Amino acid sequence: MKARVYVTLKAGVLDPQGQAAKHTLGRLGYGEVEGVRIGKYIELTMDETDPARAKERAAAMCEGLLANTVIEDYRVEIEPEDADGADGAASEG
Amino acid sequence: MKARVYVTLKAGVLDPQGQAAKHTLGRLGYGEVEGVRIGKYIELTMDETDPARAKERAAAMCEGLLANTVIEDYRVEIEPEDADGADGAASEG
Amino acid sequence: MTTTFGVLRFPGSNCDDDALRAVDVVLAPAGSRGRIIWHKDRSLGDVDAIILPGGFSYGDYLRGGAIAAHSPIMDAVAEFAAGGGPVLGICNGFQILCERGLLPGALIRNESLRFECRDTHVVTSGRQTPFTRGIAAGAVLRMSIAHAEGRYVHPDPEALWRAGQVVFRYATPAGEVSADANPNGSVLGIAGICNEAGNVVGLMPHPERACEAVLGGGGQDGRAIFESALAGGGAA
Amino acid sequence: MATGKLEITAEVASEHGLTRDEYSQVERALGRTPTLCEVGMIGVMWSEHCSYKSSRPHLKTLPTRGDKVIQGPGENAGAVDIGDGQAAVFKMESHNHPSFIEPYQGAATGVGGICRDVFTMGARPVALANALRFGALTHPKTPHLLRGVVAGIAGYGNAFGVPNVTGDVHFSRCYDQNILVNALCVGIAPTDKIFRGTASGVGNPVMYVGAKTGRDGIHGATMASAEFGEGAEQNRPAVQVGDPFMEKLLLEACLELMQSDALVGIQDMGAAGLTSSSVEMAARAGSGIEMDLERVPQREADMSAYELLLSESQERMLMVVERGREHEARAIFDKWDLDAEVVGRVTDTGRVVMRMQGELVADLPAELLAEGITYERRTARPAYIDAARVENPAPSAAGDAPRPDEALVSLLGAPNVTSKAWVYHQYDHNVRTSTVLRPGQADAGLVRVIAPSGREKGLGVALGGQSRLVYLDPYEGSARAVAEAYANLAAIGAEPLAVTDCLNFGNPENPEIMWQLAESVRGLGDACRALGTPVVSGNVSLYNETDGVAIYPTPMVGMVGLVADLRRHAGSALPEAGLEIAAVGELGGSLAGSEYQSLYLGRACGAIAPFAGARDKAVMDAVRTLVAEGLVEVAHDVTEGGLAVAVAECAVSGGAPGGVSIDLPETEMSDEALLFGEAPARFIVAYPPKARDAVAARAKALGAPITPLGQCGGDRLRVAIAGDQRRGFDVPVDEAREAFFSGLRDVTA
Ligand SMILES: Nc1ncnc2c1ncn2[C@@H]1O[C@H](COP(=O)(O)OP(=O)(O)O)[C@@H](O)[C@H]1O
Ligand SMILES: [Mg+2]
Repeated sequence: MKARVYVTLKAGVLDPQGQAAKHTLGRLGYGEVEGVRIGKYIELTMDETDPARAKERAAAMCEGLLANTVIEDYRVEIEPEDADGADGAASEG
Repeated sequence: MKARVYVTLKAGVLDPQGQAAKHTLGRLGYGEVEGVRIGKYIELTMDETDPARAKERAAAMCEGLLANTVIEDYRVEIEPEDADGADGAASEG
Repeated sequence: MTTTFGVLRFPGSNCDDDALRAVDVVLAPAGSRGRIIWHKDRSLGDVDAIILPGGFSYGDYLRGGAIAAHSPIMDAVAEFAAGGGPVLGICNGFQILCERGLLPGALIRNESLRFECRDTHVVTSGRQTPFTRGIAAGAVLRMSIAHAEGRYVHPDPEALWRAGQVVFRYATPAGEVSADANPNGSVLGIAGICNEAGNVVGLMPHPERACEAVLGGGGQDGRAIFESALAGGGAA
Repeated sequence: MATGKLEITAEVASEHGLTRDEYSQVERALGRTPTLCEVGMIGVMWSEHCSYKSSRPHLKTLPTRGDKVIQGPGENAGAVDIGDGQAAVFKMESHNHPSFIEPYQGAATGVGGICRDVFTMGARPVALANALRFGALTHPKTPHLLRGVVAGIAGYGNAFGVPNVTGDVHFSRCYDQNILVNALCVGIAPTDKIFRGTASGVGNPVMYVGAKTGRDGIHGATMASAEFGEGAEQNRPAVQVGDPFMEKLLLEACLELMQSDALVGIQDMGAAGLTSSSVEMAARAGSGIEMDLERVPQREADMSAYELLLSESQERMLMVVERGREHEARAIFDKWDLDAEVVGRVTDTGRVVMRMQGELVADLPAELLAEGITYERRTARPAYIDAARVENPAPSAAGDAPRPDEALVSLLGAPNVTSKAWVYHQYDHNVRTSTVLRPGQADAGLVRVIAPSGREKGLGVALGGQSRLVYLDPYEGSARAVAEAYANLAAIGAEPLAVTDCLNFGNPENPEIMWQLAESVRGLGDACRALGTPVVSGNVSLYNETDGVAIYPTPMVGMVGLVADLRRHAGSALPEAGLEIAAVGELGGSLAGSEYQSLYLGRACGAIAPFAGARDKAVMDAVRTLVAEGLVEVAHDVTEGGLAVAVAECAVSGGAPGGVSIDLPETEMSDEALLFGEAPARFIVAYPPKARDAVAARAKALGAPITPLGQCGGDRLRVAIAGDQRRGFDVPVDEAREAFFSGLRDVTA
């Protein structure tokens, strides 16, 4: 079973990396970009078949290690079993 | 319009961060974790109303700046307009 | 009477030997001793104070200090701190203490997004801690920083200030806190803080790099921080 | 790729970089058709990068012996005796091609590789340096490459925990499509505990330690041996990702294991990974190695024997341990949470034998692989050399000379002169609390070394190399590179000991490039002999060209030296006021190949000032002695921008306000050449007024011309010639400082 974890900076916390990216995108001609927030995207492969349990465990991992809840929020999604493989690492434009 | 960008290491590329996280999760009692891959999750707020165009532009930004296409793949999703706000930064367990 | 510092060694620490040298060699004439404590140990042994040194514990992967904060030895550190024992976190050590929740707030990427290695000056708030006992309020110390994630953030920095938990702020050589003197964008120019009780202190600049005159003109202002703990430990 | 039953033909061999002729040699030597694994192994081992097939005949002419030399070329790094039972172990290596493709990871893994070469020898790394060459600042790729490379060096070196104490960064159009990233590492080892990469003792186990093997950088060595063409940036799978954390663990574990006598030999897996490490270890010992590849720790599923043999995954080591003592090694690696597996054993067959699940996949003579092949490549003197020999290389010969004050300020902000603070502030230069002179403080880096007795001494690290000079005159230009490194050490007061070098050139199959290489090595060798600094290690990087356009020939020289008494050293920054300033060595220099010429003429031409051997050595040694005897407090060698810029650099890098007031004597040369000309063995020194006579007398006694110039103080840079202020300049220090510290602002903002 796969879990996808999204770790984002809390609303009020500064995101210098996002700001810098926005600035550079503007310079590169992407003036339509009004905001950039950069977070983490974590893929967990788990030996677990119960989606509810997997989600609960992944959330615990976030609380315990993967996110710093002082400054970050997180969100966990469990990948539907059948979708396995459909979502490889292929790049897509 | 909002775009969500997922930047992941290409298959086979070493992920020292993911390795360290996996090792630590194992030590912390999450033995069910078989693999951890860490990438980036980027939220772009764009002044653009056409989803197809937004997706195309976001992909171009990935090629040009947001992803290092030598070692990373990326995927762009356009957030459905009506979903706005429903998917804030709230943490969820 | 000697004071013994325990210097933690995590995998990837790289200022562990430097901190050890400061307390075990440079300040030995003042009655200071030091020894290394391994991250897999569960007890600190017989020490008077703890130093969490700088470096890159676990490569600083995920977030600086995040993984080390969960090392076996950290339970003993938390217990030592709860009992009022003096704990000093330098740079990565400061990050570890924040990640562990022994100090409030967090340290994020520098405003410049670059690693910065340079001399800085910090002005002392006057908060009495085991590591600032010998340093007067308003005193300016020159110490170098070397970090990529040293920007201190806190949900309510003013409250932290009012609570007297701000120990050092980046300043000009004359002691003026200013944006120009702030090397990383820390809120309120915060370079070092302590817990409510004052026995746990974390700072980004490296006092152990400012203990010997021969080293690159780095000065010797860092000594005062270790010496304070000596006096506190009953040596002197 | 590694499909079992691919038929091996000359075409397959050519995909592995072997020419038809080379492939027939292989067939003849083996008396049979090689397997795919064997072709892969021979392909990488016979690549330019691993075999030195074009450069070897020339490298052989370099002086490599000396009373201080403990280990010359041929091992992972060179070693020299620094007294007290200690050795300085050092080497410089290039990571040019990977850094162009992926600047961050390319540079990072370059640092990782050179550090491994050093600690493999049993030395703890104590200092890093790097020489970087980028295209023109105005080239669209330059900012991205500069940022990536610097961040990569910082990302690896800072985390690994070695101070970066010196370096140089140049920009030139000739590097637009081929940047150079050369990294140097120095370590300290006990002289009686230097380890070598030998596989001896039949039956001894061969152990693999460190990171697991993945499909990284397969064919990296062949890539480093091929010219770029259109589409090189598509060459992606060859990029490796570095893990400095893993390397730090490896360092500590290896050094711990080296305390015991269980370790027989050890070798890092660099280019061509498992193949080159096993072949080299067997060849050095004249033994053989047998391996069971399935035992190799693997990061990815279903890796083939071919992939395991050719992977260039980073942070891995191969070692031979005393039989029966594997558990001692394992215990140490366990402690550091590292993988350590027995993957094979030492034999006496002289062959490298590889099996996968019992099936034989390669069986080759170690000698055949290690010796590789050698070419006596044809050389031809390029026509441009004579064409560039113009009578008068001064910009004024082609038009009006710029005003000296304007020239000074422009030069201070020129990319090759301007402060590189933006670069070195990203490097940790103080970790290990031993850095005595950091970047920006002096011509060379200086770190403290503590002898077992507790005595403190200093180890200096310096670089030299200006490709414009080498382009104009490969022989003299290369000699100048050696002299520059020597002068840099002299200026801090260090006694130069030995050299490492990185030879960066274009395609050696082009006879004109080959001529540059041959002349360059001849120049390096002669200068090293004249200066008494043997070459103990180095690296060659060829094929630095794109679409037939080669870089300027760029031999980079690294040198280490000893400061016997750590209290006696000098930096280049002038204090606020009070010191007198003098020039040691002749005044002025040539404008050929100078920064001034480049700025105002836009090209390099003329005959460069040659290295004068014994005469220049005497001057440089004199400066070292003046510093070591505590007679002068400041010393700085004159390089890009000449005397005027050297004085200004001393002034602006010191305490404010930083003014100087100088009067140059009338000479036979033009004012341009006096102020901005360049030549070896020229220094600015400063001393307290009371030392004036002692300094002058000592310099003369040591055979060095000395000319008092003036003193520091005030807030202007004032230079007059023969008392005439209009022939010199009078510039506010603040203006000069602003120019000096802002030259990279546009690309780094
Ligand atoms: N230009 C050179 N000058 C002196 N020695 C050199 C030079 N180039 C290579 N060597 C020596 O040849 C040996 C092989 O070098 P190299 O292939 O770079 O080693 P590694 O496999 O560790 O990368 C080393 O001992 C190195 O010091
Ligand atoms: Mg090597």
